[in-house]
Amino acid sequence: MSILIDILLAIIMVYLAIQCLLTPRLIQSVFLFFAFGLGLALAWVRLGAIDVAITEAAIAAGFLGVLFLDALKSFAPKVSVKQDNLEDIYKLPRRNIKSLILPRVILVLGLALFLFIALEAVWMIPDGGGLTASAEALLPQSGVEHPVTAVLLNFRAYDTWLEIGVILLGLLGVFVAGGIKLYKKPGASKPDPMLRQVILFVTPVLFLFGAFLLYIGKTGPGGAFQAAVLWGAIGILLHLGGKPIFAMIPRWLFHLILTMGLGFFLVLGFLLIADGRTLFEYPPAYAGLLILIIETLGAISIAAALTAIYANLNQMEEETNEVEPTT
Amino acid sequence: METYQIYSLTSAILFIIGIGGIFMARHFIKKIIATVIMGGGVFLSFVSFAQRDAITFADPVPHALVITGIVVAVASAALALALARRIYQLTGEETFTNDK
Amino acid sequence: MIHLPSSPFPALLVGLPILMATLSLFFRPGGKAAVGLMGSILTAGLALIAFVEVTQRGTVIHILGGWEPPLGILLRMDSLAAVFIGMTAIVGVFISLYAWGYFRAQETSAEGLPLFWPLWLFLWAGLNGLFLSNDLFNLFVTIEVIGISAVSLAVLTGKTPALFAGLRYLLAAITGSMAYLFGVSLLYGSTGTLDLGLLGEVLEPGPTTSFSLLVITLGLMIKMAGFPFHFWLPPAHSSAPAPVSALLSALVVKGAFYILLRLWMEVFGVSLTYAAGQLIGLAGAIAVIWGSWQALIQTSFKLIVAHSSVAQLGYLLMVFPLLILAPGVSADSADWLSPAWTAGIYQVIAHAFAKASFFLSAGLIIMALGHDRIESLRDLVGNMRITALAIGIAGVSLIGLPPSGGFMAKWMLLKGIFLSGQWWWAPVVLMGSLLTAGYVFMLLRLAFAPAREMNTFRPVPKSLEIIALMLALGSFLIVFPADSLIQFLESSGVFGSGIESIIEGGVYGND
Amino acid sequence: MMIKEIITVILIVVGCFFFLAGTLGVLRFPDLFSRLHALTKADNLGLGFIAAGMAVYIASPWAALKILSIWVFTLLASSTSCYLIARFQKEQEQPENRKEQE
Repeated sequence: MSILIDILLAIIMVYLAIQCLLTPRLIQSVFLFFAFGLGLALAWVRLGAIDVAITEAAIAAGFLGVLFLDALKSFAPKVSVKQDNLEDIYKLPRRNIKSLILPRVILVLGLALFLFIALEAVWMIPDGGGLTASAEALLPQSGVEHPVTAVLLNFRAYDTWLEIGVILLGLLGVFVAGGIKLYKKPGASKPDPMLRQVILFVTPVLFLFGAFLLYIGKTGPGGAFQAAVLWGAIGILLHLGGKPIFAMIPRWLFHLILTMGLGFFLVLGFLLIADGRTLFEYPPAYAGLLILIIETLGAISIAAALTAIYANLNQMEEETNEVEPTT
Repeated sequence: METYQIYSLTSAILFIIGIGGIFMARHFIKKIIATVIMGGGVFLSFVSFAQRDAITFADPVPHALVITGIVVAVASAALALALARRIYQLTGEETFTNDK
Repeated sequence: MIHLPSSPFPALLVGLPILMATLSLFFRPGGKAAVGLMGSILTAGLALIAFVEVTQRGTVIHILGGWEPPLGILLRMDSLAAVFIGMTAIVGVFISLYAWGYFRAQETSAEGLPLFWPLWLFLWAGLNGLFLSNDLFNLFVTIEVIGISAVSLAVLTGKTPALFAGLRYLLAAITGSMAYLFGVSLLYGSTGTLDLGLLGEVLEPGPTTSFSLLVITLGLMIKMAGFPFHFWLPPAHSSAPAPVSALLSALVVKGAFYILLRLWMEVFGVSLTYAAGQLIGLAGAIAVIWGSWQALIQTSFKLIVAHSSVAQLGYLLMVFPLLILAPGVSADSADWLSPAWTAGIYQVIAHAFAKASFFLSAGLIIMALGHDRIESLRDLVGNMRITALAIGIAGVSLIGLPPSGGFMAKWMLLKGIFLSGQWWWAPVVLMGSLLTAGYVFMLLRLAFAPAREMNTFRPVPKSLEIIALMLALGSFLIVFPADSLIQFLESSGVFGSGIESIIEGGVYGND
Repeated sequence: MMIKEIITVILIVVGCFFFLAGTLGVLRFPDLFSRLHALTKADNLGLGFIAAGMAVYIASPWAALKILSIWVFTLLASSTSCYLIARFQKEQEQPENRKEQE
């Protein structure tokens, strides 16, 4: 019975993935992407990866989905006008479409062959045994009780540190691509009163829930990344509600918030090296506390970076397109 | 057939769908979505092996790797989206129509 | 279990550039450049100290967090990593000095331009991290750091062609790293370890291993623009600002080559086949011929140089077939293996110096002329003597004329080719050199030709010209320590004595 | 024990019915407003029934509180977004009216 659920879920995911790429309308594509993300999150739950499920739902389906949705604002109108005419969407004269058929057939056949080998490779995989036993043996020394948090912030803290750096890099890249636009002109758009009230109510709840997720990460599913997305959601909501928080604080403070997760992690690592240890080798007595501090600062930094990425993308077109004042 | 095998086979299928999408989809946004689907397939294979290797709990290492990987993939996708929107804003192009 | 000396340098080599990068964010544009330049010089100094440490103490390691593999991550600085880090340091510091002057001399200031410094320091940290990494997943994170910072740098000008090229580059990079990661997942699933050393010991041949080899190789070939995945390279490299083009061409693509070399030699030894080697060699051979031919027919200087990169990277791919002898052919391993892979390393270093010099010169020409169409290069010698000299010297190294670094690389490659009995690669090497000579001499002929009309060369800073010249000279100077460098490379024990002994002995010096 | 499970099953079946009705409404109703109506009202009711069923099944006050908060926040989110979508649509449909108001 339960295996039927898994098979059904697998079929749904494959269908959604294919449909998401084949549908001619961009808006359908984006919404199917949301559905695909949620299907994937369900698959993580079925596989017992609750941490991954929360991360997937929050960052991959949630945050990235919001970015895609926001992109529709600029892309979708044009596509929807032309949707009834396939050739216009592809922007190619008919003979070009015909000349594309042969390479496509070859590509599809190649992919089918590739799929066959991939399936064989996955099916025939020897059982390597994984690292569950060694993680379990060393868990008491890690300072936390939840194995995934122990791996993320202690056993493989180096990867996690670099990853916080990658998010910061992503933001820098977005700055390079779109110009640094954190500042939404105040009064440019007046948010709806009801939206403002809801934001006012939801913000503290989101904050508390984020803090809960962060704290619970020590013993169960949850942790810095999941908390960061919730806190990032606060920033995004405030941005939408006409209160862009980074426009209200000085630039140096923004940079401090942005870099403190990465910076504290690194400075701590350097201090540990100066103490004769290796990078990120916490003294066992303080490991739990240090991990909590790193997680908190890291979550705030990631939340700030996510907010800034959204704010920047959201205002991508504002140089040319004047925002219409809504009353 | 074990539960993990359903998902590891699905992971290979999603991986191939993603690759196909990157090459065959024309619109920037769809290409970016295809990369995310491809990533989803890769992460699914990690987690399916983690479930296979469970003792008292599922193997935490792949879980941690996948969390890291998802965040990294989202950062790259966000950058790609920024580039695509900037291109659209400057030129009105939404596909790689010619060699630019 | 692990008997190698520990050292803090590997961790510092990754940490310091990131520390300086985050610090530089706090400053205004002028300050960013100052902090960035200081960070580059500090990192280069640290890299050289670490290099010296490795020459004296041998391979050093840094066990991150004190957790030994397979659960933890280990940074390993052996002689191969030390050589790559040293190369990055020398080329990187010259390019940093050039960038300092170059961005100051720019009239238009795009908003993102000062972000060059934090992005470049992140890129440097990613490269150092990649060379030091000994963990499959950590390698993925470092190539993502490199990929995202490289794409951001490539679109720094914010102009439309750069954005198109950047998006193409980014999509190719994501595809490549995801393919790589799928292979990593299968390897982890079938062995339960991510550590390169342990993996090489426990990996067994089978369909899963072969498929991981396939996807990892394909993914990394996309990343290093190996034929037929080279499509993203020429537009991305030619539309970036000059210092960035130099970084991308000289350093970034070498990262993927480094991983590929390490994995083929250390991990996949058991499942490599003769045919796999020949296939990747064929891709390299086509890249050499096709890239050189394309370079010959381009009309803009930067596009010539970018297509030349495709060709020069093809030589790197031609190293791989030489690592695997045909079935039934036997050769004394010390004889053929050493010239084959040291040729690859020499090609990497010589190309890094020469290509960096080329791109920096291209930046100066654009600065002087406002564009880089080659017909305007007439009378370059009369107007920009030092730049013309730099182009000439770097060009000689690219062609592979003695006594340049490029000559060393090609000579050793030919030696490896004949010792391994795979003579059919030799004509490709010679043909590539001939075509390279074609476009280099075409450039030089124009540079010496008398001006047809009045070309207006705006004056450019002499110091920048000298930097380009020094890099070009560097591609010659690397010949002199060749013997000791090769000896040093072989001392790592990773490649020196053939694939079999690696599998038997492991890489940590344990039994 | 049996009674608890029977109540759970009944509540979840009722919840599924409302979900089905809501989905049918989204697919079949002619315009955006009636679709929104179907989506937010019927689906939230369906979710409420399913949440109630789950709460009965788990039968722990702490879990029940968590499930209740899930429902409350979903209600909040869907009603807000329903309102915003409807308002946006209304503004799109009557640009002339809006100009007159200004």
